[in-house]
Amino acid sequence: MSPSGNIKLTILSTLDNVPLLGASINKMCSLISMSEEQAFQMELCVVEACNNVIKHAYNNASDKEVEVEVRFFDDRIIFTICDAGTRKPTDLPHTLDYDPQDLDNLPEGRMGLFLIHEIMDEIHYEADGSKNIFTMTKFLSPKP
Amino acid sequence: MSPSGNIKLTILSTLDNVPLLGASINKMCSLISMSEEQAFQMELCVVEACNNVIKHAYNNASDKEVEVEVRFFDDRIIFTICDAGTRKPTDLPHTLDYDPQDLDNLPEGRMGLFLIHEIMDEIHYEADGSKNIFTMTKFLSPKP
Amino acid sequence: MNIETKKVQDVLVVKPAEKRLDAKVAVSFKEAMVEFINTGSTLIVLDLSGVDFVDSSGLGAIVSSLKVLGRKGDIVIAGVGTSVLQMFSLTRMDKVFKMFPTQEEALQALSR
Amino acid sequence: MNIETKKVQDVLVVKPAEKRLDAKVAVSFKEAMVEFINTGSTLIVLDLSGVDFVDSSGLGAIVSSLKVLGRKGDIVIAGVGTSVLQMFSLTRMDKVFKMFPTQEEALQALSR
Ligand SMILES: Nc1ncnc2c1ncn2[C@@H]1O[C@H](COP(=O)(O)OP(=O)(O)O)[C@@H](O)[C@H]1O
Ligand SMILES: Nc1ncnc2c1ncn2[C@@H]1O[C@H](COP(=O)(O)OP(=O)(O)O)[C@@H](O)[C@H]1O
Repeated sequence: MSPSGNIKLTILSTLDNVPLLGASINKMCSLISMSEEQAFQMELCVVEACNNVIKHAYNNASDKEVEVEVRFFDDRIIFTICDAGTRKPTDLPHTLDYDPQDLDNLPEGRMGLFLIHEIMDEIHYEADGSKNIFTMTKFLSPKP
Repeated sequence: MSPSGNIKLTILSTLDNVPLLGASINKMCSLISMSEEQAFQMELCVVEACNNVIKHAYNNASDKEVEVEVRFFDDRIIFTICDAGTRKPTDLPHTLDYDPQDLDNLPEGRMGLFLIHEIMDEIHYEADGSKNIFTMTKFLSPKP
Repeated sequence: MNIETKKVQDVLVVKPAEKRLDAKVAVSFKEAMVEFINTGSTLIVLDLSGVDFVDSSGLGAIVSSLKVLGRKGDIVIAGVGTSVLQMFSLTRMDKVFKMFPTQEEALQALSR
Repeated sequence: MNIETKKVQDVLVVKPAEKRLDAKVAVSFKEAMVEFINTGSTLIVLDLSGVDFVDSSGLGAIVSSLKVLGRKGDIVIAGVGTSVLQMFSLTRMDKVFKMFPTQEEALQALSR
């Protein structure tokens, strides 16, 4: 299985650069004929993962690298996000349970991991001490 | 002068990957409120420069790296295209003179450098033996 | 962050003038909303027709503003496109906020 | 490369079914055009309404096709959007090819 397209996007770890990443992902997904909705979802997951790297793995230091590799296959897209920050704790919750009527307890955060798990088909996290590698896979519906 | 956004896009040197680059550039330019026309022109110049690197500097070898760095400033965008292939000859012509009525002599190629020179405001090429660096600058009209 | 506002009778219309309501601007967006609330606005139409991307931080800032306002008023959402709408539905925030296709329809609903 | 064709009386309508007519597909596009010409098509409407990006290699392939056809017929262009139009005007190829907003208008002009 060889990819039909492959690109690596690298930014320094500031939230200013994340929109550049997001816009790129969105348009590349449109290019391979994803719907506007699906392209948004791909953009959202990459943005959430990169925001997490910047805020949590790098603790908002702005001089570190965040690398996003995108591999397009006929039947899937694989996103790989690499950082050299602190390792993500295992077993982070990624559910979003709340009562929409209960104003005081509406969630104001912790929605990023939930969204990623909701949208993506496969998720994998690997930390080898010097590098953290987060992989998200989305399967594509067969072309008509 | 510090950039308001900065991203590096890296591909392997096959024409299959150039559309991914192009789409990314286009959407990032729209993001900073360039018109559709201008965003197309930026995409076109980066695509032409990368096609040239793949076809001429790398002689169509498909396992080399092409790196495009994009730096956004308030008053300009700077694109830097790096390759490790053969150096570009100096004094390449970049004009496009022809008679539209003279069918037999219409240009079928050699339009890429012309377009880059026509569209961009500043162009710079530097080769240090191991690396070729092509820099294109476009000034932005001040925001209203 | 660039935000346009206008007062229509009792209602404050808040329209972010940027394409993205994301982690980069979430804090300053929330500060602006809290300021509107603290200076007496209790009925707010948040017009997102100019916004084509909201991430979880941007959405969190909207929810947060609603919690600051509490039960003494309401924030309703107007003009969301396909992408932003998905953000509300994926998180079920479309059950928390009343959503209207246009600013006008939102204003009408609030002045009833 | 994916190309749709249809015959309308004497005229062949050629519609690339891909978003980009670029270096990646220029060679196979030209081969297809040469095949159409060699099998007797002399009046061709190239409908670019589905194409939103053309680079110099794609444009070169179109010009090249016209030169293969020579003076025994014509290739006219239909349905270009803002971006593709610029490609023709920047290179002055809008002085070489007749351009029409729609396929229908191009067909009408060629059947006169
Ligand atoms: N890449 C990461 N490295 C370290 N911690 C992380 C990372 N991603 C997420 N986390 C932790 O998981 C929590 C939940 O993440 P998320 O759902 O994205 O919400 P938020 O970032 O808004 O808190 C974060 O608050 C953080 O503690
Ligand atoms: N990066 C490069 N390295 C080496 N030679 C180049 C490079 N870019 C352009 N050239 C030379 O300049 C010529 C003109 O380039 P261009 O105008 O882009 O047209 P084309 O690539 O279609 O021939 C090419 O044919 C090639 O000989």
